[in-house]
Amino acid sequence: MNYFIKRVLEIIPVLFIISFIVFVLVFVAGDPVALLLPEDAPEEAVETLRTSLGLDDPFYVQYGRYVVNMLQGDFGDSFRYGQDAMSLVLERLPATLELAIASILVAIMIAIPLGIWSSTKKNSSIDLVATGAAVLGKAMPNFWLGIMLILLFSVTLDMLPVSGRGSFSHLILPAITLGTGIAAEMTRLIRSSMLETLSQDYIRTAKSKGLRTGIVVYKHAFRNTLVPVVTIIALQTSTLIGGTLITETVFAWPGIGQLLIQAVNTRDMAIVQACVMVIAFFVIVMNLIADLLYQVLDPRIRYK
Amino acid sequence: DKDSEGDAEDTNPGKAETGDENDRTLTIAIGADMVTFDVHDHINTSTEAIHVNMFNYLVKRDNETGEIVPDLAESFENIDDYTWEFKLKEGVTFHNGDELTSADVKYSLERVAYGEELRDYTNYNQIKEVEIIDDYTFRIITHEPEPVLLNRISRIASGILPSKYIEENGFDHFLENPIGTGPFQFVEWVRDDRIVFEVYDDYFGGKNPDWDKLVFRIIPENSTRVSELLTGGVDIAVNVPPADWERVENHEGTYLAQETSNRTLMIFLRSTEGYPTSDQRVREALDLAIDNGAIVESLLGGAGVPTITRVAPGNFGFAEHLYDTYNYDPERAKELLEEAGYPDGFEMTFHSPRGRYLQDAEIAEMVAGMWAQIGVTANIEFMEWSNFVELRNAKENKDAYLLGLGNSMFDAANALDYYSATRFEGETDYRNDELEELLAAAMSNMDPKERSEQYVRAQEIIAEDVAHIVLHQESINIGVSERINYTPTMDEMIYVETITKK
Amino acid sequence: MNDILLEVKQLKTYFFTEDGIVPAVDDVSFNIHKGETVAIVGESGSGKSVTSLSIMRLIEEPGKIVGGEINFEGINLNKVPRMKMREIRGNRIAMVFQEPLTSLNPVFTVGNQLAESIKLHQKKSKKEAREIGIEMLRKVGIARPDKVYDQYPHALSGGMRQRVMIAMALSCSPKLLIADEPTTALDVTIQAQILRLMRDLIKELDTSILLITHDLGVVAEMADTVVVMYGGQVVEKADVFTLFKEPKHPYTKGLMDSSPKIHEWNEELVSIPGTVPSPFEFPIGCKFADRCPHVMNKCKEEIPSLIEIRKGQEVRCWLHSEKVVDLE
Amino acid sequence: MSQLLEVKGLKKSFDVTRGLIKRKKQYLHAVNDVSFSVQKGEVLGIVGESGCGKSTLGNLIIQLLEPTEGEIIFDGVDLRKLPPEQLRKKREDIQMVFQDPFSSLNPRKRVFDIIAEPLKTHGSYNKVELEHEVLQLMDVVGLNRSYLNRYPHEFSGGQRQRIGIARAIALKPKLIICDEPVSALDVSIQSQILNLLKKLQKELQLTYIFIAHGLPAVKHVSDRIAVMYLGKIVELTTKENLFTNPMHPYTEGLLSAIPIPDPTARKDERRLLEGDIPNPVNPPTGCAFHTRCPYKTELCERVEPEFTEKRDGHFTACHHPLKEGKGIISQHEKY
Amino acid sequence: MPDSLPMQNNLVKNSKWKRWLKLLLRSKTGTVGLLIVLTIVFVAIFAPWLAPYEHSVIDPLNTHKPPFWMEGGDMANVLGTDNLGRDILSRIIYGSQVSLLVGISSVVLAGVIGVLVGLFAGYFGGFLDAFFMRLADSFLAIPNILLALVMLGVFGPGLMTLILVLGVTNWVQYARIIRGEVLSIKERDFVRAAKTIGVKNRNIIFSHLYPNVISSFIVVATLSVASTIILESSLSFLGLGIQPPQVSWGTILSDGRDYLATSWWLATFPGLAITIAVLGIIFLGDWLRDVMDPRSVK
Ligand SMILES: Nc1ncnc2c1ncn2[C@@H]1O[C@H](COP(=O)(O)OP(=O)(O)OP(=O)(O)O)[C@@H](O)[C@H]1O
Ligand SMILES: Nc1ncnc2c1ncn2[C@@H]1O[C@H](COP(=O)(O)OP(=O)(O)OP(=O)(O)O)[C@@H](O)[C@H]1O
Ligand SMILES: [Mg+2]
Ligand SMILES: [Mg+2]
Repeated sequence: MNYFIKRVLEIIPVLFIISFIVFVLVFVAGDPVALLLPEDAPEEAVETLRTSLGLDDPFYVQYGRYVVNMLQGDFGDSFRYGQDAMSLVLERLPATLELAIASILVAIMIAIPLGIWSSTKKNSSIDLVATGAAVLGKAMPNFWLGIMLILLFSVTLDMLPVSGRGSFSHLILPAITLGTGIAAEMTRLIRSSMLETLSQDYIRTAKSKGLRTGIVVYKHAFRNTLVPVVTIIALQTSTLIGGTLITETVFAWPGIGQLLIQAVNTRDMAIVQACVMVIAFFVIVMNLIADLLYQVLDPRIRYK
Repeated sequence: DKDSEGDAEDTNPGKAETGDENDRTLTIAIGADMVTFDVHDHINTSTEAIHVNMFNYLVKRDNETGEIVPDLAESFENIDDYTWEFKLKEGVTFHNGDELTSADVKYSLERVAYGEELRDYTNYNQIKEVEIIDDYTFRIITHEPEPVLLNRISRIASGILPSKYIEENGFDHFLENPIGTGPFQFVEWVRDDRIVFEVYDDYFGGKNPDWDKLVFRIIPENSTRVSELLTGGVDIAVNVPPADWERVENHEGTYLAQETSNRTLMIFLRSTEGYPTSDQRVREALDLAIDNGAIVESLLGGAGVPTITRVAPGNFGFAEHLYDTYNYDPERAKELLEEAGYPDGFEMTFHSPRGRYLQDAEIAEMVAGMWAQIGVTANIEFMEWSNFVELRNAKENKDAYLLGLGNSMFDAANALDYYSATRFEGETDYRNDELEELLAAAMSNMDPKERSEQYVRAQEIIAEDVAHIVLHQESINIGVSERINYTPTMDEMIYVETITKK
Repeated sequence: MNDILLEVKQLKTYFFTEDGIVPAVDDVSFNIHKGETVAIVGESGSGKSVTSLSIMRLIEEPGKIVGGEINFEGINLNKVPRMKMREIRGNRIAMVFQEPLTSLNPVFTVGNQLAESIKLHQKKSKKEAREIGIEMLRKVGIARPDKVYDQYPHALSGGMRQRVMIAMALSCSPKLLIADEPTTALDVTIQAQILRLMRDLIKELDTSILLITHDLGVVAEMADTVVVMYGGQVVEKADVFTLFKEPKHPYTKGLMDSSPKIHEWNEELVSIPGTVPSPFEFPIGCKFADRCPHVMNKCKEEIPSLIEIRKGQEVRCWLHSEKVVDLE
Repeated sequence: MSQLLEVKGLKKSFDVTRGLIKRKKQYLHAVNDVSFSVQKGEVLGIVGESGCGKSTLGNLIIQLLEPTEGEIIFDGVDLRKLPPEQLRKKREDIQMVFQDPFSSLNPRKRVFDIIAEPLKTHGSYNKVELEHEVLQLMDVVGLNRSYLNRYPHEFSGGQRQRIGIARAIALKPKLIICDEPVSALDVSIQSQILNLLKKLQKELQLTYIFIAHGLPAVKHVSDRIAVMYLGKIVELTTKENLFTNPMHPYTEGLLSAIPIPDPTARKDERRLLEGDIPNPVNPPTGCAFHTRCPYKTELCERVEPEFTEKRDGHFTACHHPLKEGKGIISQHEKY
Repeated sequence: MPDSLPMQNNLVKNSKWKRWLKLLLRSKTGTVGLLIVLTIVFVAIFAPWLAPYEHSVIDPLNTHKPPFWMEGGDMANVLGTDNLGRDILSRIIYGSQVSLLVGISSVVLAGVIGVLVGLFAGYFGGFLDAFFMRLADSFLAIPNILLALVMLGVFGPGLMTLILVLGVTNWVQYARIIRGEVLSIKERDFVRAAKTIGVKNRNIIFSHLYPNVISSFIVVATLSVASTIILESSLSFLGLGIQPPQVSWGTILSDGRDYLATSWWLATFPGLAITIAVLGIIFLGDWLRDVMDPRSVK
C-alpha cells in the first residue's frame, strides 16, 4: 500500500485508542455534577442535571455518543467556561505552539554545536564538560529553572519581562527554560550518533580525499546524523508539549498547558479530552512529518 | 554592554506598561482566572472582585462604616416584614447606552431567585418576587421575614444585568460580550491570560479620573506574580505569600498593603458517632493543642488574628470577647484526652486543600505537628480543590478537614448558618438543640438588637462545644506599586474606583 | 624501474588499547617503484589495512605510528604538516576501500562526492568538476555516466559503486593508488572486470599501485612484487614469479596450498592448522611458530629477521637463516 | 542411491512495491520456477552471483520461508502440507550451516547450550548423557573439549563455524544445507572447514546442499553443481562435466573469471562477462542472461529457454548450448 | 569481519564481572556514577540511622534557619530548616527513599509490561504487533506528564497511584525499544538456526531473544529512573506528587520554590540532590550502555 496513505490511515486507530483511554479516565473520574451545582443543591436538581447530561447512561452508550459527537468535531462544552471545549483549546494552541517552536530552536542552537563539538573531541575535558552540562540541563526541573531565570534575568538584572505573552522578549525565558531540557537529550543523541557516523567507512573515504576536518565533520558526518536528530525532535514533541504544562504555569503563558491544568483541577473533562486529542494529534502529525523528512534527508530510505 | 542596556529598554514592554504612554493603564495580577461573567453562577470571591468594576449592586456596604448605603438605588425602605421598596437612580446607563430600569432589577434578581441550577440560588431563593411599580420604583417581596435582605443583595450575584440586551441577544451573547453599569466596560477576556477593561465615560458615578484601561493578568505562580510586581510589570499583585512580604516592602517602588479579611480558617471535626472527635473532650483537646499564635507568627508573619469565633469584627453579631484570643494548653489537652479514654492518643485523617488559602498546606502540616505533641497522629491528605469539594459533597470526609470560610453578607446569619444540624448532616453531624432554637429564632427576627444578642450567645455555645476548631482570621496581602494608592478592603474586592495615582 | 616512489622503512604502528598495546604493524619495510604494482597478502588481522592507513596518515586514536619512515617522492609523510598532508591525500596518493557500499556517503550523490576532490585539488569550478567527473565515470566503464553522476550510491550495484570509488580515486591522477581489498566484496565476474579495469587504467595513467588482498589469485594476476604479512610483520617479500614458483616461508607455502586449485582435482585441501592468534597471544619468537609444520625450538624463542636469501627475495624464517644452518 | 529431496516448480516472490506515489505492485522473483532433486548421500553444489536467489532457495527448503508456489518433497512427504507440529518434529532431519559465524551463534549462550539445544529439543537426555553427546560432537568437529563453557565471542571465525557445524549434525540429519559456510572465513581457515565438511559427509553419509558464491569452494565438496542466475537454475550437472564441458555461456563466464594463482598463466584474452547482473525486479525478457551473453541471438531476447536435459544428466536452459570442451579443465587433465 | 575480533579473544580469560569492573574503573564517569548511585541507595536504606531528625518533626520557632555556614545557622541543622522548621538534611535523606522507590518501582513495572509486549509483538508480528504498536503510538502521542496529570487528577495522588501511573505511562518506550531489537535479532542467523532446529516459539523468545534484548532494557531503564525522579518533582510542582507526611526530593523542591528569593536553601539542596542523583544515574547508564553494547561483547 502507498506508504503515505498507510501512515495517515494509521492515525485513525491511534486517535480512537486515545479517545478511548481518555474517555475511560473521564468516566472513572466520576461525574462533574457536584462541581456544577452549589454545594447544597437539592438531590432532585442533581439528578435532573445528571440525566440531562446523559451521565446516567451505561458506559458504552456514553462512549458511543462521545465518539459520534467527536466525529462531528464536537468535544462538548467546558463546564467552567460554558463554551465549546475544542474552540477554547484551539484558541490557545498558537501560544503553545509558539513556545514549543521557540524551545525547539533554542534546543537546536544549543545541542547541535555542543553535540558535534563533544563528539569530535571525544573523552576530552571539553567533552566531559559538555556531557556534564547536558546532563545538568536534563536534571534541573523546569519549574526550578524557570523561577531562577526570572529571578536572575528579570528581577535582578532587569533585562527581560517576567511573564506573559506578547513581544519577542517575552518568549526568551520560557523558551530557554523549556529548551534546555530538550537540548540535553538532543546533545547526548547528537554526540552518540556523530560518534557512530564518524567511525563509518565513508568518513575515512572523505578523509582520504584530503578534505579539511571541518568539511568531513559538518558535511559528511553531520548530514548523516540528521535522521536521528529529526527523530529525536519528533519524539521530543511529546516531552516538549508535556514541558509546556509546567513552563506555562511558571511564566503565566496563556497556552494549552494552563488551560489543561485548570481543567484537570476543576474536572472540566470536555476540555481535558479536547486538549489531549489536540496534543496527541499534533504529536502524531509531527512524527508523520519527521517520517516524511527522513526520505529527504536519507535517500536510502524509501518506504515500502 | 551599552547595547544590551539599550535592548533591555525597548524589549521590555512589560516594564513599559508603567511608562508614560501606558501611564493610564492599571494592571493587576491575580492568581486564578475569573470563572465566568454569569454573575449568578459562581461563588468565587476573586471573580466577584473583578465583577464589581463593571456591575453595580442596588446597595453596597460601606467598607469604612460597615453600613449599607445605596448604589444603583436612590433610596430604599422597609415596608413590612416581607417587603422592601426601592427607588432607582435616574439616568444610570448600561455600557450600551440603555437606561437602567426596574425591569432590569426584576430580571436579575428573579433569575437567581428562581434558577435552581445557579450556584447562588440558595442565597437568593428567599426572594419571592420583584414587583415593578414604575420604571424607577420596585418592591422586593420575600417568603419569610428577612432581616438580612440588604446584606444579601450587596454581594456576589447581586449585580444588575441588562435585561433588554440579554433578551435581544441571548444570554450566551451576553457572556461573550457582557455589559453592566459599572465604571469600566469589557474589552476582552483572553482566558488564563488577561481580562481587559476600558473606562466607561458615561458612568453614573463620574468617569474615572486616573485610569483609561484596566487589565487583570492571571499569574498562577506566586513567585512569578511577585516578580512581576517587583519589576514593574504589574501595579498590584494579590495574594503575596508571607515569604515575600519583606521583599515587597523593602523593594524600592513597591509596598505591601495588608488588611484582615472576612475569612476565617477553621478545622471541621466530625461529631458523628464512632469518631473519637464525637467526644467534646477530644475536640477541646485538639483545640487546646493548637498554638494559634505560633501559627500566625511563624507561618503568617504575624498577619492574621487568632480567634475562637468565625464572626469577624465589622459583621453583624460580632462577639468581641471571643475575638483576638485563643485557647492553648497542651497539658490540659493531654488530660482531656486521657479523660476521654485516649491516654495514648489516636490516629486520625485530616484532609486539607492546597493552594486555596494563605499557607493552607503549611498550616495543616503545622497543626498535625502540634497534635502529634499530644499523641494524636493526624494523617494529612492534601487535595486539589475540586477533589476536596467532591469529598465533602460525597460526605466522605473523615475526622477533620481544613476549610476557610468568608462571609460576604457581613452578617452572623450567614456564618452561623453553618452550625445548624441540617446544614452538615452526614458531614460533621454536629448538633446542639439549644443552638438550633437560637439560630432559628434569629433567622427571622427583625429586631436587630435582640438578634445580635442571640448570635453572640450562639457563638458562645459553639465555642464551648468546640463544634469546629477556629484558627484565625486571614489577612489580605497585596503588593502594590509605589506609584499608586491602594488600600485593600475586608471583603477582598478590588474596587478600582478607590485606587488612585500618587 | 629504479626510481622509488614510496619507501616504507621499518614502519611501526601500534594501537594503545585498553587491553594493552597492539603492535598492528611491526617493522614493515618495502618499496614501490614508479609504475609498479605491489601486493600485500596476508590473513585477516595481519596488518595490511593498518599499513595502508599509516601511509595515508589516517590512523586514528588509539592508534599511533610509533616508528619508521614513509618517504613519498622524497618527503617523509610521517613528518609533513597536516595541511601539506591533506594536499597529498586524494591528490598524489589516493585510496580505494574494500566495502564499496559503506565507503560512499549515502546521503550525497555520486557526483557530489566525485567532484569534491576535483574541486579541492584541481581548483575547478563546479561545472568543470562535473565534466571531469562524468568523464572519469565513463573511463571506469559506467554506462550513461551523466545519469549516474546524479544518483545516490544506494541506487548502484556493488560493481558500479566500486567503479565510482576507483573513478574518485583516480580523478586527480594520483601517483600512487592504494587499493585495500578492492574486489573482496564483489562477485567473481565483477571482480574480474574491476581487476582488468584497474590494470588498464594504471597503464594509461602510469600510476603505481599498492594492492592489498588475501586472494593469491588476484596477486598472481596483478602484482609485480608481493609482500606477505603475518602478525604485523613482513614474512616474505619477492617478485611475483619467484614467490609463486619458490615460496620460502612456511606460511606463504601454507597459504598457497590451502587455496582451492580450480585446475586440479585433488580431493584433500592442504591447510594451515590453527588460527591466527590474537595480538596478545602471539608467541614470543617467530609469530608463526605455533602453526608452523617445521617449527624448531629456536623459533619459539627468538624473532627471526628478514633476510635476503637471493636477489629480490627476502624471508623472515629461521629455516632460511644462516644462523640456523650453522646450528645444525 | 535413493532420492531424498525433490523440489518441483519452486517459486518465491517478494513484494517490493515502493515509493510514495502509488504504483503498480512490484514483485521480486527471488526463486523462479526451480526444480531439481537430491539423492541420499550426494552433495549438490549451488553457485551463482550475489542476489541470484541461492539463500532464498535454501531457506525455502528448510521452511524458513514460505514458498509462493511449488512442492518440496522430502523423504517422500510434501513439507508444505505438514501441520505445524509435525513440521517442527520433521526439522530434526534437515539442518543448516550458516554463512556468518558471528550472527549464527547466540552471543549469550555457552558452547554447551548451543550444541545441546537441538538435542534437548528433540530428544530426552539426562544431564550426563547430554554432556557426553555434546563432548563427542565437539570431538567430531575438532573443537577442544575444554571450550565447553565458553561464549561464542571467545572464538575465532573458524572455530565458530565448527560450533555451527556441530549443532547442525547433532541430530544426525538426513540433509544439511550449507549456505556459504566458508565465504566469511580466511583462506587458511576455509580449507580447514571445507575438509571438515567433506570428512563428515563421508563418515556420516550426510547429504548436503552446498551453497557458495564461487566455484572453487563448491568444486571441492560437490558431486553435482547447479548454477543459478536471476532466480533460476541455468545449468545442472556433475562437477566434472561443469568444469570440462560447460553448456551455458554464463557458466563459461563464471569459470573464466576465476583468478588463477599462477602469475605465469596470466592471459588477457580471457573472455570476461560484461555488465552487471540485471535488476531482479525487472528481469530481461526471454533468456534473462541475454544482456550479458556473448552468443545471444534475437531468439534469446524473445523466448525464455527451457531447462532441459541436453546430454546425459546434464541440464541447461540455453538456446545455444556450448560445444564440449569449453571448460577450464580439459578432459585429459582429469585423473 | 570486525578487525577487533582477535583482540577480544583476549578478554576471554576474565570473568564477566572482572571485565565489568575493569571497564568500570577505566571509565571515570562510570565510576563516579556508580559511586553516586551506591551512595544514594545506601542513604535511602539507612535513612532512619543517618538522618539527624525525623523528617516531619516541625518546629514553629525555628523556621527558615539558614545552613550552618551562614549567619544564623548552626550545626544543629546543617542545611538549615524549612518554613515549618523541619531539618532539611533529614528531609533530603528521607526523601531519597521515596524518590528512589518511585523511580525504581515504576520503571520495573513499566519494564515488565514493556519487555513482554516488545518480545511478543516483535517476534510474532502480524495483528498482535499492529495492535500493540498502535496502542504504543497512542501512548506516545500523549505526553507522559499529561497522562500522569490526568490520571492522578482522576485517581487522586499518592505513592502507589504515582508508581502505577508512571508505570502505565512508561511501558511504551520499553515496548518500542525491545520490539525494535527483537525485529533485528529475530533475523539473525542464530534465531533462524533455532527455528530450523524446531525450538518452540516460547523457548526462542525466552532463551534466545530475551537475553539479547535485556541489556538495552537495563540501559534505558537506568536512564528512565532518572527521568522518573524528575517527572515526580514536576508532578509535585503541580501538587500531584507525593503527599505529606511522606517526603520526596520533588516535594521538598516544589515546597521550597516560593522561597527561592528569600530562603534559597529550601529549594536548592533538594534540587542539588536531584541533580547529583540524575547525573550519577545517567553516567552509570552511559557506562552500562558501553559495557552492554553487543559490539563490545562480541
Ligand atoms: N582501531 C583499532 N584499535 C585496536 N586495534 C586495531 C584497530 N584497528 C586495527 N587494529 C588491530 O590491528 C591489527 C591489524 O589490523 P588490519 O586492519 O590492518 O588487518 P588486515 O590485515 O587489514 O585484516 P583484514 O583482512 O581483515 O582487513 C589487527 O590485529 C587489529 O585488531
Ligand atoms: N525478505 C526479502 N524481501 C525482499 N527481497 C528479498 C528478501 N530476501 C531476499 N530478497 C531478494 O531476493 C533476491 C535473492 O536473494 P538471496 O539472498 O536468495 O540471494 P543470494 O543468492 O543468497 O545472494 P548472496 O550471495 O548475496 O547471499 C535478492 O535480490 C534479494 O534482494
Ligand atoms: Mg583490512
Ligand atoms: Mg545468500
